[in-house]
Amino acid sequence: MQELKNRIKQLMEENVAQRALGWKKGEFGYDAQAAFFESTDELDDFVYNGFCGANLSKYMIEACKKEGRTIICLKPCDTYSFNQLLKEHRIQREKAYIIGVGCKGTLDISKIKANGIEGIVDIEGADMFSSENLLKIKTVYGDHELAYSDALLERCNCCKGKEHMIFDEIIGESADTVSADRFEQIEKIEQLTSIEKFEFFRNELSKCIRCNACRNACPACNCRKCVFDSDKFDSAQKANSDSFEEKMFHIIRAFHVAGRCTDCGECSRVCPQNIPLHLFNRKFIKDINMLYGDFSAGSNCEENCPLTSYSFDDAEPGKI
Amino acid sequence: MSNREEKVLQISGVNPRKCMKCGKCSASCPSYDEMDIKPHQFVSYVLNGRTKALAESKSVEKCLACFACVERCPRNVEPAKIIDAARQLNVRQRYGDTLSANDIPSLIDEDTPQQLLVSAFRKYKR
Amino acid sequence: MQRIGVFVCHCGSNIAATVDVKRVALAMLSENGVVFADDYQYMCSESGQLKIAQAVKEHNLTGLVICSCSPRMHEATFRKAAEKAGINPYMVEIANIREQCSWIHKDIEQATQKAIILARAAVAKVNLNSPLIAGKSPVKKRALVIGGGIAGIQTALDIADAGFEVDIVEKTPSIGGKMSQLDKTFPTLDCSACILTPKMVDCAAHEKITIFTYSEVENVSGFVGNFTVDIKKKARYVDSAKCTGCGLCQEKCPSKKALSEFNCGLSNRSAIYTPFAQAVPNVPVIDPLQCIKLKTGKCGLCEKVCAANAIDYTQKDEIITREYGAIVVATGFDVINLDNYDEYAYSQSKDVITSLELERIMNAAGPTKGHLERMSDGKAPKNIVFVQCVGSRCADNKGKSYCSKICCMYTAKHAMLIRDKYPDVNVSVFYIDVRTPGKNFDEFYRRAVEEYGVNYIKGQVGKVTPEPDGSLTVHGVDLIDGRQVKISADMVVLAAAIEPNASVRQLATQLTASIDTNNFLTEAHPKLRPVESPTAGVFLSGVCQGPKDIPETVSQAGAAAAKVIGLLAKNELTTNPCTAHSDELLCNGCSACANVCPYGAISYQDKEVNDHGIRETRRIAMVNTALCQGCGACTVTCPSGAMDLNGFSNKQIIAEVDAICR
Amino acid sequence: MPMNSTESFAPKIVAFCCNWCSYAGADLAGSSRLAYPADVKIIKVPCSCRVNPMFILRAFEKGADGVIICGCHPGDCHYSTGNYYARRRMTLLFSMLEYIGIEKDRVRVEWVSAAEAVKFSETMNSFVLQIKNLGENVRLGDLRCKS
Repeated sequence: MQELKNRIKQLMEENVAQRALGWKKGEFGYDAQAAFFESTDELDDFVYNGFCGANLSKYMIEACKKEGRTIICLKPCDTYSFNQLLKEHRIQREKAYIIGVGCKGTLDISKIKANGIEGIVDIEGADMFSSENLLKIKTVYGDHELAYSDALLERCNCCKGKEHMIFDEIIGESADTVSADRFEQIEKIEQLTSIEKFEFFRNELSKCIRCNACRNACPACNCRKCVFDSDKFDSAQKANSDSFEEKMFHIIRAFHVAGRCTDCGECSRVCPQNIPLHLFNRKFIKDINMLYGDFSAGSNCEENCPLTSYSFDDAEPGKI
Repeated sequence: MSNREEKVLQISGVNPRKCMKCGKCSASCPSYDEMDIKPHQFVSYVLNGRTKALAESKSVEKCLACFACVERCPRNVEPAKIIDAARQLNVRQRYGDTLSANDIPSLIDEDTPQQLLVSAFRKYKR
Repeated sequence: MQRIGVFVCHCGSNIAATVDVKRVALAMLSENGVVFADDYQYMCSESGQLKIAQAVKEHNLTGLVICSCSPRMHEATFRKAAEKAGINPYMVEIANIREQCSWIHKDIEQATQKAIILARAAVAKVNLNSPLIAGKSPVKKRALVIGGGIAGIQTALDIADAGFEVDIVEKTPSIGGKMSQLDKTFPTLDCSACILTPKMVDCAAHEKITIFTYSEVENVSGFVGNFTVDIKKKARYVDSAKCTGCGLCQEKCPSKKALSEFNCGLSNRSAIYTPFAQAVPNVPVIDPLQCIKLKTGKCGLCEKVCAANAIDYTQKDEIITREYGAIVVATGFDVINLDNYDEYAYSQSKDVITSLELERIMNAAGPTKGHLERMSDGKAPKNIVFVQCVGSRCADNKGKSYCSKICCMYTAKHAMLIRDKYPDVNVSVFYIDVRTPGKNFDEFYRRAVEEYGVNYIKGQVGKVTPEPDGSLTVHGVDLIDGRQVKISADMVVLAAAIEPNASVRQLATQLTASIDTNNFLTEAHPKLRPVESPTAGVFLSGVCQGPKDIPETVSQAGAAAAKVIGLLAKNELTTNPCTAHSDELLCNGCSACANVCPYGAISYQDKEVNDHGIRETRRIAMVNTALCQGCGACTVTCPSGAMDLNGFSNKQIIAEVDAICR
Repeated sequence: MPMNSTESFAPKIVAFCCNWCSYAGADLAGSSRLAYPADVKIIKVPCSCRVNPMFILRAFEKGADGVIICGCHPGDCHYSTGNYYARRRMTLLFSMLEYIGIEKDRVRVEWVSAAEAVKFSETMNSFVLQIKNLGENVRLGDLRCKS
């Protein structure tokens, strides 16, 4: 991490960029958050460890409105979102200096807590650039140990790959974290009966409090104004209203990002109610791959989105 | 369509309705004069439910499997595959499956060259 | 707040017999915005329309709902009536209670209920309608014809005769196209040059026509009525204004090894050349790849012999920018490459030729001066075999899936001409089907068989083998006779498939005109709009749209011209106001909408916006309303709802949904 | 849904028809007097590609029991490509609805040309029957809170 920090400092001192976009340590050490570093002094708070799950790509939209260039730290999977934003003209390449940072998987604090670990004071071993696979967790009740690989976010278990799709330089190495099939869960749900599916999703979506965290974190949800906030469809609504709206919101949100979603998993990561929102997006990804050929949004800036293209012999609706 | 016709279509993988009756297969066939049913007629024999006659014809044994008809057919109909399927129909009816595919690996000598195996299958599969 | 009047039509008894029209009118009075409701025998009649006008006046109506027959029937009528009464015509909605209700239901109660719901939905929509004004855009009164073959020539002449300026862009040194290469034409057997060259000369002489030969379209921008086109005039190295067309330069040119394109490579031409004697313009070009002066700097013979001082080795390519109201594509065809058809030995023997090559051989101005000779040894052939459908009607990847349409007829023509001129030559034709739809076509083919004794054999050729003695063995089949046939021939003529000219792909992109899987340009409607491209202002003439013969090409060329004249005759175009528009405060500039727009109507601009006090420059989608046809594909692609469609807005449709489901 | 109630159950069905083919097909069904149930209410759209998934969900939210979208046959679109986009969008949307446990028979896409009056009427008849067999749409109604 020090190497990364030094490099950022150097780049800022050499005036290659005017600021950096990275992660700042939070209150508890496991709640690092996205932050702009406007001067080298501010870099003291810079961190990069397993808790830096936040995908910074979307912040680049803000950065592009600022003067000069911004250093942005992107994990391999974040680069897909960055590309997608580039493709949609939401950000400008020349406004960014991309440091591709190595990643050995990002951590899920709720998985740690699920092991009965409470009152966490400090967690050691979360460093991204160490090869150590052990988390040492200090709590007010004593010390615990947990394998790093056992505390990964679901998205890291079905990681898209170690390659950065776009970068100016790369610091650190990335590790293979794949241990599950990306579509296994989707297939499992598909096997359920109609009623079981409905019960499953009703149960999950009933938890939704319409806090919009998913929308705010999602790099594909980058509309200046969401349709659910505008009067364009007569669909503006306050949080947590009645009825069907949560289903409508999540289906439409998934539909709006279909073919653009890079499966970065931020929606599920930030959901305070732990709704597995990625199950919607991934279903679309699975369908698109099956029906229209493998497509990975953000792997490049050229390929046309499957929903804005077609072929003469596409599948008929409802017949798959 | 009867069972036999379906079987031939299934074995051959041919869609006889693609044929436009141009006769290029018959024009290309080196065994044409030896055959009682000509290559361009194969599809209509299958379509008209006369596969039995096709299977009993001389053509079954006269086709050299040179695939000139397959190569030149402008509609990708592949007549050679039809006649081969008719031939297989005969074989299967006469002998049944004499050898289970699963038994084959145990019968093969380690040192047998692959090429020999392939040509043996070609020659003796009927 | 709208003040809506609802008018329920009885349509005699067509509606009133099954729908309680009075109840429908009454029910509408309690709908939001409705201030007046009435029913009448025939709303579309003079007196019905008068009733509407009166009600508009008396009740100060701002919107109308007519419950009547289908809008496809009388929407235009009621819009006009509204306009007369002083209401914007787009403030009218029709509730279709005849085709969708009274005519298909028997139960009065049920039908009345449904009519009420349909009317309710229309009222809900009108509440959200806003007045729309059809836009106007000026029309540049000049047409561009791309391609100078018979299709382009005919289109240009017809447009020019109507009094409009036309430019022809032709990429070869002369207009004339494929027809100029033909010897005789079916089914009348008149000489192609005799009927074509007068038209070429007419073109050149017409004061309204400007011909750009040796030129290509470089760039197209704009839209119907207002295209701007960059034309690249390739360097000719000959000053067209000075050249007298004496031809001395061609005679003296020492470089004579180039293959003549006009003669299908069967003869040679000089480096400075006109493709053929009757070329229009009769101004040669210098082929820079062959010219000794341009390659080495030495020679300069043509310059020396040119009395008119027309040779200019320093000429450069030139870009001309011109404006047009309409563009006609007439890029024509080429014969397919026969590399995939090895079995016919086209590349192995000089005596296996295509039909177009035979045209040149038979032509008095061709490589053999019109004598039927073998290209290998100059001997007169005694046995000629024609093979039909070479590369046409192929479902494999080697050829084309379509029928090339002209081959059956020109082969009959060739066979007939040969038998007529050389009665001792045996002519056989292998065919799959003989297709002769067309006036006097079948009679023509029958004459070839009955009067001229051409031997038609139903069957295909499997293989052509060149023999050591120079003959060709044709292995074919006679399906009727049920035997294989082997013919020893001296010459084999292949009726090779035709395909759209290769340039059309790029051109289609430049014009945002769509092409099909075979690279033929797509019509706006296959039956009802066959000479228009779906892109407004772009028209199709000739084989670029699909295989066709000369009479058909000429009639299509005339049809395309008529469409162009109809367009250019207008001073202004009224644009459909039901077009898309983007809300600049919501647009993300993501380009998704432009990707799905079939008309290239959406472009992007960096525009300064004021978003509730925040001033910033944003990339914003702009819809060119002259191009937009109002399909709405963009509106659904737009995630933020910035893109919306006039007349079918998101809110309007949702209001209809709500009204129906209420 | 017990069978005997299908008789009395009058479903709410919204049909989106494109202006150029299907709406004209419906007109022809009308002038040919080819009956279909009054439960079907048609909304005219310029093209099937104008149908936003939000319209469909909105209809369900407001109590529709079935939604059907009709457009020109692929290849015949008046706007040349609109129905191709609609086809992809609806394929994905329908798959999603089924995935979250909405009966997939509540939605349908059918290509009906201006000449296919018989097909239009038959389609509507069969769709209404299909919805009647499914019964009232309860899963997309007011069900936010777990029962």
